[in-house]
Amino acid sequence: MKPVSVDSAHDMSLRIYQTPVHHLPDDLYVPPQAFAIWLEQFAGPLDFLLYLVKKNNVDLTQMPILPITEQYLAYISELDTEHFELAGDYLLMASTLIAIKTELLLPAPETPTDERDPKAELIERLEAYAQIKVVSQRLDDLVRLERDVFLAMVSMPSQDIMNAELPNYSANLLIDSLFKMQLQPDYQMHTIKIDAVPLADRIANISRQLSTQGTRSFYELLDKAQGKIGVVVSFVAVLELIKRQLVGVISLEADRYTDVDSSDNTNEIGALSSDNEASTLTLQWLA
Amino acid sequence: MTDTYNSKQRHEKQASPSAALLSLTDGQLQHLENISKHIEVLLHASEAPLTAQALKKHLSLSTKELQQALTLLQQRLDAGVLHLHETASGYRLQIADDYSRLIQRIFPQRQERLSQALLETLSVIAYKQPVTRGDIEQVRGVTLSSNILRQLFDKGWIIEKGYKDTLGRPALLHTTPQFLDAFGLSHLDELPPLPNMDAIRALP
Amino acid sequence: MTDTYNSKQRHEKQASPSAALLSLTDGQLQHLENISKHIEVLLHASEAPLTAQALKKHLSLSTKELQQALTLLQQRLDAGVLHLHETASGYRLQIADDYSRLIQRIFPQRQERLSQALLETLSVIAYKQPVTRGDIEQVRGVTLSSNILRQLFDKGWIIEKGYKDTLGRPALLHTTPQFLDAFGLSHLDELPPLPNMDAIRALP
Repeated sequence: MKPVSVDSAHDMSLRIYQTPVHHLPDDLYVPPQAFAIWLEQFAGPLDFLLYLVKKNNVDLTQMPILPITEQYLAYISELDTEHFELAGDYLLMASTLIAIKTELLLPAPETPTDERDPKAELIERLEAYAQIKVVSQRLDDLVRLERDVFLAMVSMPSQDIMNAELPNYSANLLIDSLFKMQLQPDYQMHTIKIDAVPLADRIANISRQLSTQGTRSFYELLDKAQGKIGVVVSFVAVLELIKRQLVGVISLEADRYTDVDSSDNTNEIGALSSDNEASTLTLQWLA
Repeated sequence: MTDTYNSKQRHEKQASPSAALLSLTDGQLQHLENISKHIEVLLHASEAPLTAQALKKHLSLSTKELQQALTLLQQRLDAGVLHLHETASGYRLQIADDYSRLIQRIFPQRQERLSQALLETLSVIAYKQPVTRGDIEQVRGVTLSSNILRQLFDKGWIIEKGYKDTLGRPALLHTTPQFLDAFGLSHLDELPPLPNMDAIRALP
Repeated sequence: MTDTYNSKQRHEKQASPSAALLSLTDGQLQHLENISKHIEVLLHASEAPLTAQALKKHLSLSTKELQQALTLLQQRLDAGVLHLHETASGYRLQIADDYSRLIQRIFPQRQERLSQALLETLSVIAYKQPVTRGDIEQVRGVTLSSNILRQLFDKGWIIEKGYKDTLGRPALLHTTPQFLDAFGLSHLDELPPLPNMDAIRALP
C-alpha cells in the first residue's frame, strides 16, 4: 500500500492487462493501463498529493504549488478515458489545483477580499488528511479481533434436538435477500428502530413480486397478515421504488377494486382508500 | 446429565485405548497434551469440520498420535460443556445436547432468525455454486466473516467439495440436500428464478 | 502481539478471590460448577459478548455467585486453549493468543485485512464522531464508496444516530461498542493519540 511499491515492482517482469511491463523506470513513467492500477495504491488525490510533496522533499507548509500542480496534472493526463471513473476525484482535485495556480499567477487584488486563501485551505486539508492517515495506521497496529486474536467457534447442540422447533424457510427469503443487497442503501438498513413491518423487507418483497409478475395491483402486493401498518409501509415502499424508477404506475383504473377477492380484510383496506371510487393503483416493474 | 450421550460413547469406545495412554512417559504425555491443544485450537478456528486427514496434515501427525491426542482432548472436554463430535465431513466441537433447552430459553431467536448477511451469503452460494469464498466476497462487496460460514456449515446447508484451479486452490462451496429440505425445495431447479440483477444494479 | 495483552491481566487480577472458593462445601462447589458451565454455554451460544448484568439476569445469579463462577470457569478453561476475555461490551470466549500464529498459518483466510480506505474512513468516524458521510469525503478527498460503509455496518462497528441540522439533514455516524471490542479497547479514550500537527507538517 505504499507508493514505494512502484520501485519495488522494478525487478519484476509482469503483464498488466494487455501491457507487458518489463520494468518500471524510476522516473515514474507508467503505461496508461498500469497507471490506473498504480493510482489505486493511493487512497485518493490527497494521498497522491502528499506523495508528491514528499517526493519534492519539502515541508507541507512550504508546498510549492506550481511545480506540484504541474506534476499532478502530468500524471493524471496519463489516465486514459477508460479509467475516468477512478479519475473522478482526481480530476476534481486537478481543477482545484488549477484554480489555485491561476490565482497565484494573477496579480494580487488591491483590496483584500474576505475569501480564504485557497492555497492555505488546501494545505489545511492535506494536514488534516495526513493526520488521519497516520492515525489509521496506528489503529491498524492495535491488537485486533479476527486478525491477531480469534473468537472460538463452536457448533450448537445436535441439529435434531435443536431442530425440533425449527421453522421452515421460504425460498423467497433468498431472493428477497438478494433484492435487499442490491436495493438497500445499506447504511439505512441498520438504523436501530423496531419496525413491526420493516420497510426494507417490504421493498424487497414488492420488488420480487413485480419483477417476476410484471404488473400487479397495489392490493395484490400487500401481505394481508401485516394489517393496517402493512398497508402504510407498503405504500411507502412503492413510493420509494417509484422514486428509484424501478416501478411505474400504469393506471388508476376505477372499480377494479371489486374484482379483487373481497373477503375479510377488504374493510380495513377500503377504509384507507380515500374516496368512494375505490380506484386501484396498478404498478409495473420497469427494470 | 450425560449418559445418553451416544456420540461420546462412540468416541470413547473407538478410543478406548485410553488405557494405552497410561503406559506413556511423562514426556510423551506432555507431547500428546500439546498436540491435543493444537487440535482444539484448529477445531475452534475452523469454519468447516476438519477431517482426520486434514488434522494429520496440518499438524504433521501419525494416525496413532492423532487418535491418542483426540482421546486426551475428549477427556479434557468432559470437564466442560463441549464435546468432540464426528460428522461425515469431519470433527467439530459442539455444545453438549443437554444444554439445548438452556440455549433455546435464552436465545430463542438464535434458531429462527437468519441474518441478512447469512441469507445473502447463502443466496450467492445457492445460485452461483460452486463458488469460492472470494467469489462470495466479490458479489457481496464485503469480506465474509468466518462466523457466517461456520453457521452455514453447522446447519449442514453447505459443504466444501473440490477446489478452484486458481492461486491458492480455494475450496469450492456447494449447497446440500439439507439446504433444499430447510427451504422446502426438492431440487435446485425449484429455486425462485433469479431476477435480472444487472438491470437493478445499473439503475441510478 | 501476545504478552502485552493487558485485559487478560486485568481479568486475572480481578478474579484472584479463587482462594475464597476453598472455603466452600462440596455441595456449594458443585452448584457453582454448574453455574460456570451454564455461563460457558451462554458465552459460546451468544452472538455478542455478554455483560455481567445479562449473565446475572439470564441465570438468576447474585454478583458474588457470578464472580465465583467466572473464576471457576477461567480455572477450567486454563486447562485448555480458551480464554475468558472481558471487553467493553461484556465477556466473550476467545482462543488464547499463544495460538494466534498457529491459526494464522493454517487458516490464513481467517485473518481479516482492512484496506487503507476502510481504515481511514473508520478513523475519521472514530476520531471526529459524530460525522456525516460528507464530512468523511471532505477529510479524505474521495467519494465514499458504499462498500466501505456497508462493510463497517456489517461488522457492527458503526451506527447511524441522529441527524445533522444542515441541508438534507444527513445522518450522523458513530462508532459502537463492537468497534471497541474488535480493537481491544474498553473506551474511546484509549484510541491511539492523534499525531500533532508539527510532526505532520514535517513529513518524513
